[in-house]
Amino acid sequence: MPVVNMVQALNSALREEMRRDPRIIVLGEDVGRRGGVFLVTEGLIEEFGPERVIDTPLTEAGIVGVATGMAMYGLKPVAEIQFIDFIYEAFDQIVTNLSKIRRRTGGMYSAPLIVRGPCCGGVKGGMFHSQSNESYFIHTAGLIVVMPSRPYDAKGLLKASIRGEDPVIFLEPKILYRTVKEEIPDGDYIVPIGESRIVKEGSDATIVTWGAMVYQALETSKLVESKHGWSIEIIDLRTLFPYDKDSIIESLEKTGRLVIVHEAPKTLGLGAEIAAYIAENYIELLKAPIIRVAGFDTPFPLVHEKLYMPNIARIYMGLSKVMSY
Amino acid sequence: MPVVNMVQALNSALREEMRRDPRIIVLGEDVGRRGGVFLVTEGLIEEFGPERVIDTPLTEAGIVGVATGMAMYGLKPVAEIQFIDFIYEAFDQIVTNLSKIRRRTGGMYSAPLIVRGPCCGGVKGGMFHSQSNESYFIHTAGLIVVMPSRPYDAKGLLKASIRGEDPVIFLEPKILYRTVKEEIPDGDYIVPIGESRIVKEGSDATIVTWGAMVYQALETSKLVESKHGWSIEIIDLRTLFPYDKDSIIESLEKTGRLVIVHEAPKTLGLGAEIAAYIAENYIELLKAPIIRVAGFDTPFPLVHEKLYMPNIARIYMGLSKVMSY
Amino acid sequence: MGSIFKKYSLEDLGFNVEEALGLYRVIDEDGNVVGEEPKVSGEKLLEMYVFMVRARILDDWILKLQRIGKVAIHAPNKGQEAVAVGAASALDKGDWLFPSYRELGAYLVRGLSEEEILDRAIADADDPLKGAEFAIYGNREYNVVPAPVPVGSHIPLAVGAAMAAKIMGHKTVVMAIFGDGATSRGDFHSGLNFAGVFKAPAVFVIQNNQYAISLHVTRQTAAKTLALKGAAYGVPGVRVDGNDVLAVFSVASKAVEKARNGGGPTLIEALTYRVGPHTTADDPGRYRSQEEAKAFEKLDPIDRYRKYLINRGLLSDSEDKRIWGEWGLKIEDIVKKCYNKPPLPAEVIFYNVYSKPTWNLIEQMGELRESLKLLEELGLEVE
Amino acid sequence: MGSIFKKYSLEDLGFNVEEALGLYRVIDEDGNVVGEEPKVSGEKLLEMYVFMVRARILDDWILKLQRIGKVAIHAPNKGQEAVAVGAASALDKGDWLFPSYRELGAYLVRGLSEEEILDRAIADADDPLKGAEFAIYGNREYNVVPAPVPVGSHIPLAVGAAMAAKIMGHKTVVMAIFGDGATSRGDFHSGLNFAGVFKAPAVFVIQNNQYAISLHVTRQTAAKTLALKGAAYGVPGVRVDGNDVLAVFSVASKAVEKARNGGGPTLIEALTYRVGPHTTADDPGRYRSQEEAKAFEKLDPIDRYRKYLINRGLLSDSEDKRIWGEWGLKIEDIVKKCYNKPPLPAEVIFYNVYSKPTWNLIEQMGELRESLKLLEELGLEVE
Ligand SMILES: Cc1ncc(C[n+]2csc(CCOP(=O)(O)OP(=O)(O)O)c2C)c(N)n1
Ligand SMILES: Cc1ncc(C[n+]2csc(CCOP(=O)(O)OP(=O)(O)O)c2C)c(N)n1
Ligand SMILES: [Mg+2]
Ligand SMILES: [Mg+2]
Repeated sequence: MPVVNMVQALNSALREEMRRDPRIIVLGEDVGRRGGVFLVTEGLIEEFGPERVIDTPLTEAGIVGVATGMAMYGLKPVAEIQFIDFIYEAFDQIVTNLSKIRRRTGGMYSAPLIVRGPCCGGVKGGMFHSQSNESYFIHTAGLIVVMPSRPYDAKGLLKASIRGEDPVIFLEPKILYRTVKEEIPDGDYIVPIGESRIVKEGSDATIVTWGAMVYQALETSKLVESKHGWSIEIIDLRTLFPYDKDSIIESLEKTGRLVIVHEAPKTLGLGAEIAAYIAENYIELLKAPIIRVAGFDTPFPLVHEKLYMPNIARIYMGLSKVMSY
Repeated sequence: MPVVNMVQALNSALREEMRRDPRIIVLGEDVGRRGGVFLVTEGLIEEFGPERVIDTPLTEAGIVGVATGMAMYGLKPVAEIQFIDFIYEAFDQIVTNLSKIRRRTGGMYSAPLIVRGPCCGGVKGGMFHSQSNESYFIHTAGLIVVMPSRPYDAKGLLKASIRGEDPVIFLEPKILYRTVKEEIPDGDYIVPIGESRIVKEGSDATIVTWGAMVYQALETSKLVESKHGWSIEIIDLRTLFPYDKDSIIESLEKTGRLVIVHEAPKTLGLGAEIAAYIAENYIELLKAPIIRVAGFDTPFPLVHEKLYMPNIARIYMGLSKVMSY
Repeated sequence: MGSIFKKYSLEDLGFNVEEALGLYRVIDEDGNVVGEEPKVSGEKLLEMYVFMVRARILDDWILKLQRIGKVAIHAPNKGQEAVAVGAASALDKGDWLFPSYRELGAYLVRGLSEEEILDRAIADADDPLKGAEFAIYGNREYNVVPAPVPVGSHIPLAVGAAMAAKIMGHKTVVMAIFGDGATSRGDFHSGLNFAGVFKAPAVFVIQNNQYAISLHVTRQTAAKTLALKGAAYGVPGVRVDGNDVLAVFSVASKAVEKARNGGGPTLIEALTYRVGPHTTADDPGRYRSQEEAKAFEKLDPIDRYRKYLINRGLLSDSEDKRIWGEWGLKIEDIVKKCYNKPPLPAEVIFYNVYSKPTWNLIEQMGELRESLKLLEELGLEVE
Repeated sequence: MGSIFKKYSLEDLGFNVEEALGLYRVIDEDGNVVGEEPKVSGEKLLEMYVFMVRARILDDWILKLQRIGKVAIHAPNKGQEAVAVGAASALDKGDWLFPSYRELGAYLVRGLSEEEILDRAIADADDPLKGAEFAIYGNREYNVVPAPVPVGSHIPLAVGAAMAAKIMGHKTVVMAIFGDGATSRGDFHSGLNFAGVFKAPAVFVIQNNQYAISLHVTRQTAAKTLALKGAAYGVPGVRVDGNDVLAVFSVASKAVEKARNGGGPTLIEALTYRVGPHTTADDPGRYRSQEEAKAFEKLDPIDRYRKYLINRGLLSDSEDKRIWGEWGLKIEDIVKKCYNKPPLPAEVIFYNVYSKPTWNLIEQMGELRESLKLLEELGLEVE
């Protein structure tokens, strides 16, 4: 089994799927000879040609709108948004067409395509190369939202997304593109949409998180384990919508304490929904308040991003609150 | 004091403010001689002329983007989006410029303008004339979000918005435009941003709501009062961001039971944030789970909209859950 | 010394500016031939007439149904039938149409029946779109894609479909119809630009009825003509008299043929006039004069085409009466039938959101059912 | 019978197609005069040269600082100085500039100092934008509005500012500069359209360096020239040699004057070439040939302008050396000064989100402070 990083894992997912099914095409800004600015599509144009690997003009609305039309006609496009922070021009296409095409045509048409792009902070990308904007998509009925945290999941989830029948917003934490490497199976496998992963078992408190924050959570769990002997369970959601509520409930049945950690701004970040869901349906499981450790409610800053994003200190503070309640 | 409906209240707010300050202008589709499709801007072009009441081409991105530039230069635009469901083309302008202009220019520039438009359901408007999309704006740092439920507040909040220093998304439940009439002061007054209103005092459970749902909550409270003797307190948030958390906490200190009612889809509706905030900071006040009664997580339907939106039965169910816990 | 940068002149443009500025016509207001007639059978010519008549009658009925509250809203088609029928008649069966909301004639040409259009307008139990949205028509069986209400948002979809057809090696041509107002939206810009760059087999028809609700087209854009907008995308623009069904049909047919043969997209501006209100919720008296509307009402495309057909001996007065009478009765019967159909069930709210309902939707369906039961128990009605 | 619909011909266009297709030049690659020289003093002519030199030196320094990790990212300006300097030099002090991210020369012309530009590049304690964003420059004092990173999103802002100036009765002209890639975005479409309809006193300068990262402009659009896109908006387009600072200055000056006198907007396409990579994160070897880049490198706008100035006797070799030498030293000193400035405090995260911090921000500032204390207690560093 080869050791790969996330870029390579995504690239091999695309390549294998494109070999499997000629309807799968890739489009976006600079995805051709440039291979995408992070090289996720590297080498694809050489293998599949410019009809299936399409360098588009500079308009995200055009990319998503045109890809939606392609999917309605019968192709299976994987559209790249160069940085997910640039997706807003496409928001009308996403809300009006992509997410609603099945419903608004009475099921006659669907547009099961993938919109993927690098997200989240940690690379000193500043305000418009660092955003975690999953909430906008989770709040929009009709969309699946996915965010892998490791190469294995990246490949398996992208394949599952491509083979699914619904539109998927596929968010890739760019800081993990080359920093995490692991062995993954060479050939075909799938990580099912909607299933979380227990990163680490524990019995005192549950951290629900996703993306690069999985690693911050892990690091913090080691700190508090050594410092206080607290045993922390960590759940990597992987699919942000529909999220795997059962795994959270199961864990809470054990721990009774919940900390949700995400990079997105706190107010109406997905943490809000999870907390509300638990407070609505499983409040009796709780031994403590539900704590959210999240990006602050500000534009993403160029300077001090590691203080803006949840870090070991802030997650520690969150865990302390639920453990000391 | 004249008896007016919400359209008249908004119209008089605009007229009075435009008389007061020549920097205030109005722009949008059909806001001129047509007076807007709901007549909120009726008569303004006759009084203030086409330089201050501007019929724009059909592009919401243009309306918001241009208005933002106007505000940066020194005007005070009130931009109308014909139906708030059409705002998505402007989403890049809202997220990238309007909400961030102050931060991203280090405070050198600001764009304190109002983007207003009819929202929400109840008039058989179907998928694209009925949306309650406040979550997208509440999750976007830098914006104020307002939704009045009666003529008095509509006028006072619009004036406060116009006189404020931050951009405001001003959402007007179109079903209330002509259905609610009341006496309001003829001249100048303000309803401050960020302050909720106690619609009805009560001691057993608190309903937090806004917009047209205030009336559904009221009706339901009467039903349960007569049927079960439950005493329901109803809070109309009025400002959705920053929402008046203190009034909610104060009420919960009394009732210990919280039901949040809104038209927006449940998942990541503002109800999620309020529930999460309480579950994070005031869980000890709760005698029961926090129940959300909300629009379903589907596109807004043309048929059966009164079943899609919270109605007396569904609010009753929510109250029963908190009262019987 | 010459520059490394190329200079161009009008000849290099690859774009016939005259066509974008001029006005293509085949018959004048009196039905006299003033341009080249399309080479099609008399049958086809008559068929187009009947489609226009059917569209007019149906439009009238939907208006009536709206007035009595049976239909939520309607965007009248009157006076614009030539654009819809002329353009759609240029397509083959396998081609795709992305219409807007004001083209009853085009839906009929493509094969949609009056009955399904009425089912849609009423959103009754047989509504093919399951009560999703009002005043929007389409059917996959006839490759007519229901439009999104946000004006112009379907343009990139049409371009995407056309590009897909090309990539998949199909000979399909895709046509999009939209209004003058839609040309201001970003979607027009991105759609036309993709079409130009990728030589998509697409035909764009601007139904320039001179108004976007209250805004006259001269305030919509300072461009001399809308066809000229093609120049911004390397897409040839052609301006045509939109009340002349033969002109529209001819220009559209050429564009379709060109697209089918790999010649790339065409932008057609069809000049017409919205004789009625924008929708049944509008009051044009607020923003335009009676006289203006009157002047254009005289240009009725059906009258004009009738004169031509009679001149050519393809139609007689009595035959004409028969057509109106027969279709009048037929459609009245269909209206009566649809009027009494039952409503859609409440569960349609949850239809087609995803390929399979997600867990939150299943929970919420439960809530809906419980609420229906409770309403019954309480003896309350909310609808 | 004639039609009620007007026909137009080229003469009615109100738009000089030749200008949009041609190539305005004043000096050729060897500095010879091939067009009409602008009527300005020798001093002004020399000043423009110095601005180009300063921009080049500063660009080099920022590149170096980026390589050693002191600057997050940089978009090289090399070879494009004539567009920025020529265009900005056409503005008056009270005019507004909405630049993009690749116009160091324009910022300098407007009055920004090298020091504040470096403070910005480094985001040090004196950064006027308080660490908000990288590689973006501006200062209200000089009416230079910091650009949004999403390409082209500033175009409607510029149009709005121009419309506001007109409404308020000011004589301000607003200029927006953006790349060839930006012309594909919806914001170009809406901005230009508003400008055309409302005759905004705006000047649009497309810095057509032929690439949007890896995409050549011929794949960005099928339009023959970008200037031609003005036709879609009734905005006259002028195509100019962007490596000829006098040509850019002349065309921009005329456009500014026209706008100031109520003549409405102009779209200027300035042809140039991005000699370096897109940004310091790019590798152009992946998508274009060495030869192509080499050919264009020879067209260096500074060399070309130097030849002209020497020809005209406005500059000597020794004077030229002095300029480079002096500015080289000056800027080096400023770099050293900025290099050692302290960083911004952590609280800047919360600056300027609202006019006054909302309650959630106040809570979160508390969380930040607590976390800083905890980090110290734990002896941990996260940055
Ligand atoms: C994006 C968007 N903004 C606003 C509206 C409201 N609206 C509906 S139709 C219309 C005018 C459309 O004009 P045009 O494109 O010329 O088509 P016509 O109605 O004349 O056929 C407007 C503004 C809309 N549907 N979509
Ligand atoms: C909306 C948006 N999409 C994508 C990007 C990423 N990006 C940064 S610069 C660039 C190319 C811009 O090309 P052009 O407008 O020609 O300007 P140039 O860089 O050549 O000066 C792209 C795609 C962006 N900044 N904004
Ligand atoms: Mg129209
Ligand atoms: Mg460029």
